[in-house]
Amino acid sequence: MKLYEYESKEIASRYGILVPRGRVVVSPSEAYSVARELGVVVLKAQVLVGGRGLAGGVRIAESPEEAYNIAEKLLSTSIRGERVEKLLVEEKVCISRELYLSLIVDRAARRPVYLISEMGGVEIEELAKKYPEKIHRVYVDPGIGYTDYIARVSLQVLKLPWTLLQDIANTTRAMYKIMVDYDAELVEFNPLALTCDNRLIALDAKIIIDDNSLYKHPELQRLYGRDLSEYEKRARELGFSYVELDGDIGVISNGAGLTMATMDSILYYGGKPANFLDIGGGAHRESVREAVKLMLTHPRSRVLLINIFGGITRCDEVAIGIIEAIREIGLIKPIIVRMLGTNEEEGRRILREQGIEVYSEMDDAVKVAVELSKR
Amino acid sequence: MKLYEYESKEIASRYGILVPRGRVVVSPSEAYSVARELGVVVLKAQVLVGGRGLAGGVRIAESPEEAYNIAEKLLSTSIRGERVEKLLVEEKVCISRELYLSLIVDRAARRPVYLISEMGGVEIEELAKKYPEKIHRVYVDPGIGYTDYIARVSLQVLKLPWTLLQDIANTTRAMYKIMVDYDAELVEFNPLALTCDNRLIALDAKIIIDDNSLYKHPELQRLYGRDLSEYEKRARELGFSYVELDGDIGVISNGAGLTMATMDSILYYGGKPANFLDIGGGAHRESVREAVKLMLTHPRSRVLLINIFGGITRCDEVAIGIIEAIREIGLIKPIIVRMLGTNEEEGRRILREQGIEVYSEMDDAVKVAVELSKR
Amino acid sequence: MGILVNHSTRAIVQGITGREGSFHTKLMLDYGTKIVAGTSPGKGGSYVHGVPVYNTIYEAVREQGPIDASIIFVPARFASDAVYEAIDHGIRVVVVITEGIPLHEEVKFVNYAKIRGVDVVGPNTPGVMTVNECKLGIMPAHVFKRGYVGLVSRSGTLTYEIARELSKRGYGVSTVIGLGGDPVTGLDFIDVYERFLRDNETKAVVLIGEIGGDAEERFATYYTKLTYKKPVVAYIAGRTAPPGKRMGHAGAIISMGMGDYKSKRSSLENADIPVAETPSQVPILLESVLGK
Amino acid sequence: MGILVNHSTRAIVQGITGREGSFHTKLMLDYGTKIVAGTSPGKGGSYVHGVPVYNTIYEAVREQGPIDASIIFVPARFASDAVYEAIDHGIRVVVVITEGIPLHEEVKFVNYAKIRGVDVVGPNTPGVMTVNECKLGIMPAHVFKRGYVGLVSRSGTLTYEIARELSKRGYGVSTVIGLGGDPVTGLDFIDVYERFLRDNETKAVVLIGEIGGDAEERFATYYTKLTYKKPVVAYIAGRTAPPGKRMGHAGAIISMGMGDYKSKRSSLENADIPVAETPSQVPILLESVLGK
Repeated sequence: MKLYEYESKEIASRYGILVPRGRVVVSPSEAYSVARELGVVVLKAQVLVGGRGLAGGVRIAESPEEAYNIAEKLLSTSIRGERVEKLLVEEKVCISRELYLSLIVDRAARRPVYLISEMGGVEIEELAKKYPEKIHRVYVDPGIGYTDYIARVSLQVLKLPWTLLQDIANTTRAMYKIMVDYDAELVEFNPLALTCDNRLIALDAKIIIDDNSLYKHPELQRLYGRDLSEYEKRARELGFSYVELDGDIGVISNGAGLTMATMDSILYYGGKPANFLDIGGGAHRESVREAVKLMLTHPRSRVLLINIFGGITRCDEVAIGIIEAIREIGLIKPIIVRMLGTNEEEGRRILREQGIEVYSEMDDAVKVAVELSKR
Repeated sequence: MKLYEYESKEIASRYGILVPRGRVVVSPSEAYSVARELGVVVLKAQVLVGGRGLAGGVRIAESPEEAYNIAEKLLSTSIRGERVEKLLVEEKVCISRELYLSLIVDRAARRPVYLISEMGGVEIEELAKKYPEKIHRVYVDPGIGYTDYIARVSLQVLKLPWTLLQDIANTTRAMYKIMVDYDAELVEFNPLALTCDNRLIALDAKIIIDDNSLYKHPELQRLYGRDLSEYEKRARELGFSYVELDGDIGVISNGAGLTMATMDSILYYGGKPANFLDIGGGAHRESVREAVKLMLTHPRSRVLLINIFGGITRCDEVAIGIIEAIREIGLIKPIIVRMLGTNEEEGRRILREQGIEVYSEMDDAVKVAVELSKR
Repeated sequence: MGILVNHSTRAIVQGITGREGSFHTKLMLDYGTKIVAGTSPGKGGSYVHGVPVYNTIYEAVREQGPIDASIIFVPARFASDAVYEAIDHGIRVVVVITEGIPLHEEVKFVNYAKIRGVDVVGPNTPGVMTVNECKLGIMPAHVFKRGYVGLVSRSGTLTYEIARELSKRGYGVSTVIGLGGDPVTGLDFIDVYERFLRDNETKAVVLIGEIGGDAEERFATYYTKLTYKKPVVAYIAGRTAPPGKRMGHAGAIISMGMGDYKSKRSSLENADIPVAETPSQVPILLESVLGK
Repeated sequence: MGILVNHSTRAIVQGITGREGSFHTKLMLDYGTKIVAGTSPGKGGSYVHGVPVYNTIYEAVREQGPIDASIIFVPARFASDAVYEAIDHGIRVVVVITEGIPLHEEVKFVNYAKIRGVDVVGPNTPGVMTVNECKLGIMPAHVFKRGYVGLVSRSGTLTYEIARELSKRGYGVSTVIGLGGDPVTGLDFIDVYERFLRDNETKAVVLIGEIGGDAEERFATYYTKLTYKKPVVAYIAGRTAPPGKRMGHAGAIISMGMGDYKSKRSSLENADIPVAETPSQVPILLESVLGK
């Protein structure tokens, strides 16, 4: 789960990392009063999607009036589909250099790693592609944890003066502590800035919490799902993995890999999937029914493709779930079913009685769904 | 540094381990009033030496009067040379079985290890010699720390009922936490008892803190050295490693191994060392002077043997230190010097001027010292 | 032959009395897996489908002798402890079915296992199965026929789908392994491929990847450098997945600019590993690399 | 030959600008040790006895290339960090002179090193020296003559004493190693003896033990089981030490009933390892086992 910039900064600040003075606001008049207090300010849209800067979500205001106007504008927009509901209004800090510092879990090495670069302010993905040699990595053994030399190496890689050793050490140590205390996957300061008066300050901050650890952090667990669309939220409440896409073929499948493969096959045969919906392993008729109801009423999808590979999942249960959903909602759009495995014959019979054809081969089912979506 | 039983129990209790109700007393009348409150009590002499039980340091009192009398007796005795200044007066607990549970750092495996045995109440050293198969070991990886299965294994080894899983888990988990929080070398409950009403209780507790970690625990550091004799304290204050022995040849040497080898050679040639005094590496005249003064005035030693292998330590500095000590105190007992290494000639000259012969070979010096001690 | 587990593997089921544990113990026994013991704290002394249940592995090993492999069904909060218990009692292959284990716990036990030379399959895996010999997992056994294709996958049902496509075309499987759907797993494609290289029975490998992470890219780099190699065919799921969204698996998230479909596909193709467009294409590509 | 370090060993001094570090750097250089760099945070850019000083090993390796060995003089509170810095930058032999490092920190870094195949000499050691080739330590060099006796010890000055006795009788030393005076050390007698076994130059080993722990007993057990062995002669200090008292070294404490003189001596003698009564007897016993 991603935290907002202002939340990440609150945590960072509690761990002794310097951040610009500022406040979160939800209205232009609040922005006005913060600006009157702080002088020249930066207004930053609080969204969880990336690329905020390029999308115009970060603006400078020289006066309280300007802050008011910018806030009014920002609070009425969306950035990459995400509505802007809060702004972080911060003092504008005089900076001499922008640095990059993060701590992430490296999948390949199976350990936390510090990524350190003197080229801050750019997205790390871009940096990694263009100047991989400009990113220094320091791996941390999970059994040992943070060790002090990491600060000294960071200082040197960032070409900071030796007088800042304690400052950088406070930062690198705090990052590790945040990762451990909050079960974070990522703790990132980009840019971490060197100010004109030689201090280190986190101009931006990003913390991502491991979803599997949320149960250890009830205060964060409550926030879980807040970045989901209404539709995604409903699906999650029903216990499904769900992601909204922009096509017109609704997809229900079991297993993340097979669901993605179904979506991909739709694309391969010329169609566009409307969503990702994984009902998981061993689903019963009730959950199938709810999934089908959800996708029958899904506004964008014109056809519904159900692809079930029955192992633990029983095909007759799936069939009954489908029939029940149709009974409640009506067959308001074509349903293409592909089913295989346990109790396949019985499932096939149940659906055929209702006039629904069952395919054995995934390719056949996908092709028909694509064709129907184009009618 | 060893903690007293009552201190160890205070810590254990703070970590949720059940200990008998009781109080520390320093006078018979206090013992009387604790006994009046608790009924039948156990009075336990608080000393740091081992073998307290066999030496009569643990006694049961059926009445407050008896408690008074026992306390009066115990508080006027010494146990293996250590004066009894405090008693722990505890309720007598009804117990059904005595168990053994400890967590120590295993030198060979270089890891913490739980020692678990259903035969509690005996000293572990004795148990290890007589019934090594009765001690179960569970090693802990220092990078991973405590894991819950340790509790389940402990429960089975101790043949406890499954209803006590949470109790034993609280105990084993707390032991590891105590080891980490206090930098302990040893956390031992012997016996850990199963009470008549099926509870686990630590009847005795022993915690030893790693001396090198004391700086992290200022509250404990202040107590450091309290188990030393007056003489040992003075030596430590001067910065020497010092141990009191019962012979009559005073020993000053540099390096722990060489100092012990000097003592051992004294024994080999028929004498008895009075002490262990290691002045350490690179000692200057001042510390040599203080060491020599200390041993010149040491009441039991009749002869002083100084054995210096000069590497970093300079022989002329040693010689000057000796001379200065003699000037202050007087040559009130024979001093035998063996010196080798850096600036050996100069040191030899300085001492010879004062009529002190310098030996090159350790054996020769030791033999002479032994001979003189017998005159 | 086959890798990791075989007909002589003596296995234990951790969490055998739970719903999942008990259900799959039955299926694994039916398959012929030698399950010599199960654990369930507090339930020692009972039996599940004829398998003796112990309170601890300590006790199980004492009663049953050394155990080679474990399969873990215990809930996420207790799973790490189960892994340590298995490793510390000499078990060399640990299959972690459990989903939802905290990331940093996984990081710790996966490193712990690696240092001790223990193979962790998963977490969040359908398991491992050497066809007709030993099944330590939850996969539907009937879709796998015995043969000379090694199957290694980050997915569950998709693997069964592809195994079925292979069967239809007459290809059988030596061993099938689910690496697990989490960002950090005990084994990766390289680890498993190295075992397949040493397995005389396996002649080709099918690699089933998905978006997220860079395991496929690293495999491609590794594969390019090999002098002795067996042919590989791949399928990658997630071409249509948007960045920044978790696609069911915690591991299947494209973030930090890493792990998108394009990058994986081009890496593999540059390493001369053909990538199928649909599951049904996998056996066709296999035919081409095997030169039929 | 000799073990652990030799004439081609490229070494770094961690804590080179301190009083001890600087003093011994001079002596080690005089001995011919190849010290290519030193570290001292914040003092990078300066020189100590002609050796370039860096802020970090990261920088030292970047400027000077790979480094084989390190000797650590930094204060106890910073010593663990120095060990990790050395190991994490590819250094394979780490000599920790520092005394007074917290026990649990030692336990951690000693395990860390072992897993990575790094040799930690110490902590609280006089160091290691292959005579006339490389000295990474603080021992007075002049008492050691080159020869075929391997010297391994838990002590400092006592080792010099015995080396001098050996020299007097015409015996020289291949490599001398101080294991360190703390309860937990990186190497033990067995580790070092195994190296001496593989060293063509070393024909016999002198083992200098002391009370506390069971390293000598374990060595005796190990030695008994060897089929190929080189003769060993031992000296054990502490016959007159009382139980429960710390004799200078933190490791030299007899407690938990382990590690008294009698137990060590009888274990060694039962393994056919003669134990000298005084340092001067060591060369005499050596003569007897070498069959002169």
